[in-house]
Amino acid sequence: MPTTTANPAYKLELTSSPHVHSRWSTKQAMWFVVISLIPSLIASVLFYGFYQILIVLTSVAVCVGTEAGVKYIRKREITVKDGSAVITGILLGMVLPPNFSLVFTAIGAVFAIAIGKEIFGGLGYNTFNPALVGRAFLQAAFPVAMTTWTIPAFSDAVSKATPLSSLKFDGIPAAIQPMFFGNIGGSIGETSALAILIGGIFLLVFGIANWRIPLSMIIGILVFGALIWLINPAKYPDPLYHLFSGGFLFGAFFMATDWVTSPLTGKGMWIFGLGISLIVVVIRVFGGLPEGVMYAILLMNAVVPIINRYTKPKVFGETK
Amino acid sequence: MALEIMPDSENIIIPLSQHIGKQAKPVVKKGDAVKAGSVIAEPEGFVSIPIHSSVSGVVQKLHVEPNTSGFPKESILIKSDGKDESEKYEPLDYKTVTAEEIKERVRIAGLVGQGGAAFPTFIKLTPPEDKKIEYVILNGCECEPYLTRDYRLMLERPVDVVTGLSLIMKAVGVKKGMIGIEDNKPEAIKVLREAAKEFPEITVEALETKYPQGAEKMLIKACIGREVPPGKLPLDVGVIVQNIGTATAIYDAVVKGEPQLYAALTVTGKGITTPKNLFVKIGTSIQDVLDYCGGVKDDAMKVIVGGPMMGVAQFDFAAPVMKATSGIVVLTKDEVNAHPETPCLKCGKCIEACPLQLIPTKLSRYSQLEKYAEAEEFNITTCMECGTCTFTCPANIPLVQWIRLGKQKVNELQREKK
Amino acid sequence: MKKQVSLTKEFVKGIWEINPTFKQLLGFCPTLAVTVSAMNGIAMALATTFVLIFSSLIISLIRKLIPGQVRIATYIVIIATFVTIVDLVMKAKFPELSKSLGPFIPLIVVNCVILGRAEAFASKNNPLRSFLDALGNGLGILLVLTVLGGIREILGSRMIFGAPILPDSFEPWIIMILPAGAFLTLGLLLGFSNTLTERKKRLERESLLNKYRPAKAVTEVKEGGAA
Amino acid sequence: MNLFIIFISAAIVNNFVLAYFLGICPFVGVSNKTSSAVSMGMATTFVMVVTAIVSYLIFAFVLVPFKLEFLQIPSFILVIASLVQFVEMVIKKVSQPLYRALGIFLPLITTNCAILGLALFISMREYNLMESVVFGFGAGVGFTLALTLMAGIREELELADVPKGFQGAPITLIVAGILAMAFMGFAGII
Amino acid sequence: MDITMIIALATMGGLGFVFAGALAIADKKLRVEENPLIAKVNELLPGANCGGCGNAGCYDFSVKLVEGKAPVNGCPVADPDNVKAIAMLLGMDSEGAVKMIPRILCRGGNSEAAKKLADYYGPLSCSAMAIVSGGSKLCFYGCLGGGDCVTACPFNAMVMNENGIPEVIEPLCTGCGLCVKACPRNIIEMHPEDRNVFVFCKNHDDAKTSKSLCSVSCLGCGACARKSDGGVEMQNFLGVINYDKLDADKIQFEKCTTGAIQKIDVKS
Amino acid sequence: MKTVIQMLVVLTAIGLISGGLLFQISSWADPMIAVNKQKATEEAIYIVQPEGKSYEKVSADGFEGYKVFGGNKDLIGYAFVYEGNGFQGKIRIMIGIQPDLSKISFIEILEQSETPGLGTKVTEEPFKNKFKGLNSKANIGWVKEGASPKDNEIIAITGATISSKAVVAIIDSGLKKLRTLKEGGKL
Repeated sequence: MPTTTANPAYKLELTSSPHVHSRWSTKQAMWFVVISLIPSLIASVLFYGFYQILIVLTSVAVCVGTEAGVKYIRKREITVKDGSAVITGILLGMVLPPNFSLVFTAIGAVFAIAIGKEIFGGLGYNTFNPALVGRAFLQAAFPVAMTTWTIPAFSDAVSKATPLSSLKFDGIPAAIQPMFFGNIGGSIGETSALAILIGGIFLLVFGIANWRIPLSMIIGILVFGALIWLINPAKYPDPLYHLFSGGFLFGAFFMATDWVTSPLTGKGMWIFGLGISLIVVVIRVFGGLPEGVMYAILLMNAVVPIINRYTKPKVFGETK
Repeated sequence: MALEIMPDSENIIIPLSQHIGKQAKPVVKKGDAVKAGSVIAEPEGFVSIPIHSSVSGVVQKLHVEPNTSGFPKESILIKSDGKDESEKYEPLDYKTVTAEEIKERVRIAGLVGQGGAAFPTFIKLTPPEDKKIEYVILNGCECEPYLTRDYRLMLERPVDVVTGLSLIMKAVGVKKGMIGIEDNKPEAIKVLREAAKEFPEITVEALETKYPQGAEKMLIKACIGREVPPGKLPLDVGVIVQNIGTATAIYDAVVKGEPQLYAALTVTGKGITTPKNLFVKIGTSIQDVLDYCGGVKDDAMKVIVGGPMMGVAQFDFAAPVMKATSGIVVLTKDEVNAHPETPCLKCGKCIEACPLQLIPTKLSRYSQLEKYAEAEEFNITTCMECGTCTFTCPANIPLVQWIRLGKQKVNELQREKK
Repeated sequence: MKKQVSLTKEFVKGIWEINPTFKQLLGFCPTLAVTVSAMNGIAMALATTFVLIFSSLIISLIRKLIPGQVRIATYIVIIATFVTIVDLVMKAKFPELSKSLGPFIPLIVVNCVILGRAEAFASKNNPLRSFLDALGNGLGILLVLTVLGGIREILGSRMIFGAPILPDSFEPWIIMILPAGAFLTLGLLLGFSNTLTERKKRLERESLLNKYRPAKAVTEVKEGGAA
Repeated sequence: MNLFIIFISAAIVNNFVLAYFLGICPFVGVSNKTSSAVSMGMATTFVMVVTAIVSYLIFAFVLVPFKLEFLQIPSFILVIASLVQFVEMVIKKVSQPLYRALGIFLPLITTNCAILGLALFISMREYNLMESVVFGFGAGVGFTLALTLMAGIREELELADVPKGFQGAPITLIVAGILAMAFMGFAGII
Repeated sequence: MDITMIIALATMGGLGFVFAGALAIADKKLRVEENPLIAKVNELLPGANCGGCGNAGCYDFSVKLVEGKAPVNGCPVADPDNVKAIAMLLGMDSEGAVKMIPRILCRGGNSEAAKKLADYYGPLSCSAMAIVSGGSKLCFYGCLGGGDCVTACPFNAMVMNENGIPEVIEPLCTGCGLCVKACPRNIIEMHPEDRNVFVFCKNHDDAKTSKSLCSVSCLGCGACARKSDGGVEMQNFLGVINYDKLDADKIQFEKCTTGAIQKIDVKS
Repeated sequence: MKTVIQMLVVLTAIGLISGGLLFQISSWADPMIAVNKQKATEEAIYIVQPEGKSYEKVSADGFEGYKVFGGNKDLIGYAFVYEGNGFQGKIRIMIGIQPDLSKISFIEILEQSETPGLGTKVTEEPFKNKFKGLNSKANIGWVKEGASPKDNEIIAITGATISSKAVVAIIDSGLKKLRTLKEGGKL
């Protein structure tokens, strides 16, 4: 075999085809998600004060630290720069109640990253949304602290309770309008529907979140909510109440759309979104808990492998 | 960039295997004088074709030489004498020629498909008896981005293209011919419609512009709405697909009596000094072609034979241009735009992108973990390696490479089972 | 065929080497269910050990009388009898404990550890060995249940054996005494124990590698640089 | 309505695997392939329904009238074991395809504590025959549900980079833990 | 005697009787015959289910053994004592149960073999490299250094050394041969443990070419073959050892300029 | 045939031995278990009626309760067990009440399966103490933390509202039942 034609002016690369790539990278997408969360963060500061920033920062710092630590122990490349731990940190921080204890936040963050993500092999392999795993852990570990709410800054309300818990336990519904702007009790990030929509639409426009998931969830909650409401309008909340209260919108735009833990195919995403809505309505209406978005998403996360299996697209030209 | 003819190089390397199938058997020895068009290797077996010398000169030696496939192949080295003497077959009139004559001419002229796979054309023109063929479709969509040689061929030789198609239709005995062209080439559509007036049974279809519209299966879907089932050929849905380059080559072989001596190719990319469309003598080294185009710029990062999506990256520029070579692309770092590989986030973009509706991310992971049974279950062998998934993948996973490996292993396992 | 191992070894192996929970992956149900506190774990382990020892002994004694086809049935009846005895005795003498272990005492019957040891060991070995094996395995169970119960009790209710050991400022992690906490704790313990085993194996391999580098060339070789 | 509540409670809210820790061994053992998980789940459901009927009959018509409650454990387990073995043999004789799909899992079920647990729950909660059947069916469905979900997840995890020591049983338990947390959302529905 | 006691006795005794009876009938009527030998053989096999024997697992192999469809030394992993025991069970002879060891017949590591002008980027797996213009080394016959054999080894008996060439940790090796299958370049071969002469090269290029590719390749000069009486034959520029005729003393190892043919020190 | 006989004999024998053995053990244990049960009930009665010295079982319409007497055999109240659904399962409560049913003396949770650490707070003294002396002339009720309760209301536990509610509801319906019985003169 002959020698190579030497040409030292440039160094060539030998790779498999294709030889060109699109502009998008995982890292970019991750930081876009971070940006999309900023409106909600601003809203939370507006309504609950600067302490909330501290919660989010604690959560982010501990998440990043935990990820780096686990990678170090496992002797893997430390990949915190990809932004995924930052997102988990922000998301976790934003689903906690305002003025939550920083120590608990840190415990939740460690759990979210270590058990929710790294134990499955890290980014891309986790079955469940890590931030929600962290929150579910906190909810189960410190239920009292997790259901202690704060009265927002501009509200003249006496009740600290969230719209859903005041409805469930006292039978008093809240008005839609403050729920939309966020001037009402709730978690740090999920209080203002408006801020969530701004961030969510930003994600949709850039194609980072798949539109099918939020859309199917919203359609689902309106339909299932309406069905229940029509049975007894006096007893059950109307569908819009379902839509704007609690963490539904936040979950729809930022939690359920997580690439890793949502289905692969369009059809699967519809099933996923509708399933979440159904579980949310069931838990809210029949369950002992006022809110169920977190559980609904976690449960559907668990179903995703099965959904993927049965929504495998029909291969081109296949007749069946 | 009009097509221009590149002058002969001095040293020509002609590989004995430029097609799918059995390697041809050399019939010349060191010191033999040959003319352009002389047969220097005869076919061996059914799926094989003769090889012609592309220049007049003297045979130097038979040796294993580098090849654009990346793997060295047995080749014949010819030193050009610059006289450019040639041998031709007898020209035939396209109006009176019979189907058998066309097929025989295509066989002895050593034509191969220009779409990339380099399948001997005469076999494609001889479909099995039990398959009823209704259409011949000519692929006027460029197979790959960056390449423009089919476009130039259509613009510059519209009549030859259409006549070539009519010859194919005659050879196969088909009444309907179609040329599918992406709608971003209105010029080509116009001139071909003009040229096709002579042949009422030939229509020109404007197709949506998207990659990989030029892939057989996609083209058939776009033109006549039929889907080729996995593991089947276009023949099974009554279609034969041919490339524009093949049509002109058939025209040359039948009407002009010329065997395939040239490859029409595009030399392009940000890394080349002057991009060109060229007719290059088969056997010319890539180095010579690049030099003819003013050489490679210093920020070049990859030299690819074929298109950027499915071509082969080169490490040895001594490798020669072959019959099915459609382009040489020199890419810079900016164009390659490779990020480091990160884990799959299951974003589903590859699934959305896959023209065959496969699940590339799973296929590649199964292949990587050597779970070939699962890979087979997920139709890994259907993949045509068009590269769209890897192009789209935000995690920059070499999906196609893994899938290609998986396909290879699955095929091996299937053969073992039999 | 099997080489006879020493009696001590027969006893010791059950504690760690073939620990029923960590190595044989058997008997998860009671392990998870009753370990809300260390005390419960110990009680459950003792009850299980009692059944394990006596059923092993009896089975070993009559192993030659039992026809193969009714082997399992016979074992189950023997085990069930002892379990009922434990259940009745506990109800009579320790009503409090019996209440907190709830319905899990009867389920000792289907604890795969007991049937597993009966099938794998007692049916093939003499009573002395069966007794030692059962005792060892019982201690293995005791170890795991105590540790698991201890961890869950400390984190979940700030106490160990009912006595507070963490300061009041420590907010107990309620999840630890819930089912989820049981799964997580056992999963993590199991994972860490496996990781330790893996590590040990890796170190052994490394030392082997250093000891036995592959066959070295006898003839001298000229080492050349790159061409 | 009462029957419906019993069903939902057994299948989801008080899932045998995730809330009562019953049947963990097969849950960890047979959950690595979706297909076998579904078969195992169906076989278990079948055995559960049969067990529910039989143990109800024994308890109500033999043990209680003769004041033999203390024979509960041995008699239940003996009946279950013989029943399962008998069913296995019958299936094997009657239909080979059915045997291949369900039968091979039957021996595993004998020592599944979920079955004995079911029988004991029925006697403890004093269900009547209909309630027992529904309870057995619900518990079976719940078991199948948990098993199938876990199998789906584990098939995905086959492709993941799980730390070596955590592969297999440990990661299964941890996933079960997270699932148990998620199922807590249904608390209070009954 | 208490009436309850009698009922208790009757219940349990009756259940036992009925159960035993049912089982006895079922055993007679529904029995599926299985050769008891299979279970015994299966017990002697290692139970690793590695598939090294080419069957679907140890049990499958033992079925075939009993049916006489598989050779008694077909299991590459079983320890010799057990092989003997199986052979005795089956009334066979356990001939030729010599331990096989994989030998890596390439020494062209990172420091010896020349690189391509273009560097390979992509997955570090030999078979994945091989399909992209054959990896990063110029030699198309030698080790790619991707470590597929190391990954394939179920017993962790292989490592990549610092020079990018795999090594076998012999005490851990069971001779299952999975590394041989994993190598896309076929440079790993199974040899009986006591063979000690090998040509550590697979390059068929002519002397000039192969010399330019790698400093330790076999040039095909034939110096070793000259006085070996057929122990070494030259085939297409490569020395091939014919182990039937080999006499290590007749080979002039010192004449090999690249050290491609060597006698190694084997542990007995 | 020999194996069949062996099978029958062995399994029957094992069954017989098991049955016999268990009978013996159970006839030894049963009285003790009954005593334990008795003791537990007794303890609970004296917890909810601390001044009680003796009691007498009364039953009517399938309802079982106890008349509790003080030191000099005077009726100091009733004690009865009532159960209902809690957050996750059944809750059984022993309720002690004044003879005229005007005030609750005390309560004791006998059985529950509430969320540990949260719902289980209903078994703890601070919660149970809220029922001490609660006006039970009419229905009893509950309010949330922060609100001020009337004399027939208790404050629910934060984070365990549902369990608190359930306990109140169970006691309330038990009281209703008792009242109807009393009015019917059946006690």
